Amino acid sequence: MRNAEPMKERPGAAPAEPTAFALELPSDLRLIDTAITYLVTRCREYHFAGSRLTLNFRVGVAEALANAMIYGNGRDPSKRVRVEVELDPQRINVRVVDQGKGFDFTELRDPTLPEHLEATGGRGLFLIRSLMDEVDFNECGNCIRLTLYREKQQRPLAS
Amino acid sequence: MRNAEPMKERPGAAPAEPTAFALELPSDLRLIDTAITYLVTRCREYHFAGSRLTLNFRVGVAEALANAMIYGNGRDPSKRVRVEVELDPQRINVRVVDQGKGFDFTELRDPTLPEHLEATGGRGLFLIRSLMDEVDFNECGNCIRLTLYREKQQRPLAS
Amino acid sequence: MSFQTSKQDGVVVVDVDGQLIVGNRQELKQKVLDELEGGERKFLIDFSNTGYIDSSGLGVLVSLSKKIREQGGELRLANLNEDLRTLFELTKLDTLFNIADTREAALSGF
Amino acid sequence: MSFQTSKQDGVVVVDVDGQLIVGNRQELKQKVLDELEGGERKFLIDFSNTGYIDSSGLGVLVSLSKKIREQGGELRLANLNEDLRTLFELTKLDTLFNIADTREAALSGF
Ligand SMILES: Nc1ncnc2c1ncn2[C@@H]1O[C@H](COP(=O)(O)OP(=O)(O)O)[C@@H](O)[C@H]1O
Ligand SMILES: Nc1ncnc2c1ncn2[C@@H]1O[C@H](COP(=O)(O)OP(=O)(O)O)[C@@H](O)[C@H]1O
Repeated sequence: MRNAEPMKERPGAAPAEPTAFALELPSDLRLIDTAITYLVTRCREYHFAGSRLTLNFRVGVAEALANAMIYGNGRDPSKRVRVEVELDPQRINVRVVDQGKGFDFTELRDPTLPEHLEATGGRGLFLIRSLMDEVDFNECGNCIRLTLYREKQQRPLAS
Repeated sequence: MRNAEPMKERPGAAPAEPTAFALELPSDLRLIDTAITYLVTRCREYHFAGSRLTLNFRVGVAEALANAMIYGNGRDPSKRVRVEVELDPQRINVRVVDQGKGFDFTELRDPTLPEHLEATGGRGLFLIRSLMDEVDFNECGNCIRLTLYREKQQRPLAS
Repeated sequence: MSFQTSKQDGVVVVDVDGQLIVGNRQELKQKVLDELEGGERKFLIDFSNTGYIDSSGLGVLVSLSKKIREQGGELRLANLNEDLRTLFELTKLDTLFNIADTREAALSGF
Repeated sequence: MSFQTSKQDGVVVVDVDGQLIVGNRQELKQKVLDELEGGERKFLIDFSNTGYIDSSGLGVLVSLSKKIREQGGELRLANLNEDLRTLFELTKLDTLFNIADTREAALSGF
């Protein structure tokens, strides 16, 4: 790829300029895939690629959008979800904000325990935490911040 | 359609409850068709139909979005366009707001004059005015309000 | 996004074209439940053309699998790409489902 | 959205599948200009499968028509549905273009 050009860094190196953009969407579940497709296109243009984009980013952000629309905004299409994205050569930063009251994000069960394995729900936040490198909430819990690094990070022993 | 139900009004009558929703998009021209498709879906679910939807609404709103992204926001993807929609049984109301300085919307040439017919540009606002029933700007011109009635309106003689 | 159903060797095969996510999972659920109601007992979902699956998509697979088992049937999965495999492993759902590499492998074992 | 090009009776026929709008008009323009560069002179754009056209789409048609005429060629349009016809009438561009009802009618007249 781009063999003809002199290469300062590895192939597919990201452009140097950080960039940021934002979307605001009505709480309509049909918009999740549309939004994800657009976000992935933008990240790809910024030279993010591979499983980190097609699995970690896509699923992690889709879960956050779904939770914001369903639980945060109670599926009320007049309520909006705001998505803020920052891209720099090292990482993607996504903030998803809903118009809800938030929730207690400290009490989360482990869906991989045998007694929960056949549950039909309860895997959303688990997937977000598994797929993203950093996950923070604001105090009340109606705003989630997700960070995904370009390269797989060494996970700290205690998460 | 819906023959089994007792019908208070004509077939395809709109639901009585007015509804409103909003979107905010980065200035990326690829998003225009995505947004239009979604807006048309919502209007269709609200029982708008026919040429008023597939021609007047689609083209009129697409022009407003394009102008907001291109002229208002100078194609800067970090700048956003806000779309606010109100639906009621009689009409669709759309406001498109950009982050630009606005413009003098009183000086517009007529693209149908023979001397302009072969111009490659200058038809956007003309189409908006031709296709929409009401068009207003805020004072500076970075916010356009478009109204389309369900049924064709009698145009006032002086517009 | 669409779900194509076909019948092969007595098995109802569903192709998931696009994503299986919260926005469209009801459609898959309804399709499979209709077939179950109609007497079908062997089901195979083929993910060859699937982009991604979210937690709701996984949930619907768990729920369908349970409902089919209750009727004495079985739900198998096939053609998960690397991303989808990782997803099933992360959630340990790879232990719950019969996952075949190919459609043929899934069909021949039924 | 896509633009399919084919050659029929010495005419380059372009099918506009989807919308012809500000987001994709450059693609159509480039396709036609490449053919013009390659020596083609007769062009037909078929709108059978076109959803809508915006002012930028109309602009690109005007610009292509001019460039083709300058090279001694001609651009014709065919299969405009009612909405698209209204659009050309509103802008009076129906007076600028040779618009045929069907592809056959457009081709036979060239
Ligand atoms: N944005 C949010 N606002 C309010 N509550 C939330 C939000 N996100 C998650 N939750 C709560 O956390 C719970 C667990 O969510 P999740 O792990 O995604 O599983 P599931 O969606 O299957 O319940 C939800 O049931 C909900 O009560
Ligand atoms: N939202 C806007 N902000 C600033 N200027 C605008 C805006 N919308 C339109 N304009 C101005 O009005 C002019 C005419 O627009 P339009 O009729 O759509 O034709 P065209 O886009 O082909 O120039 C534009 O060239 C631009 O200068």
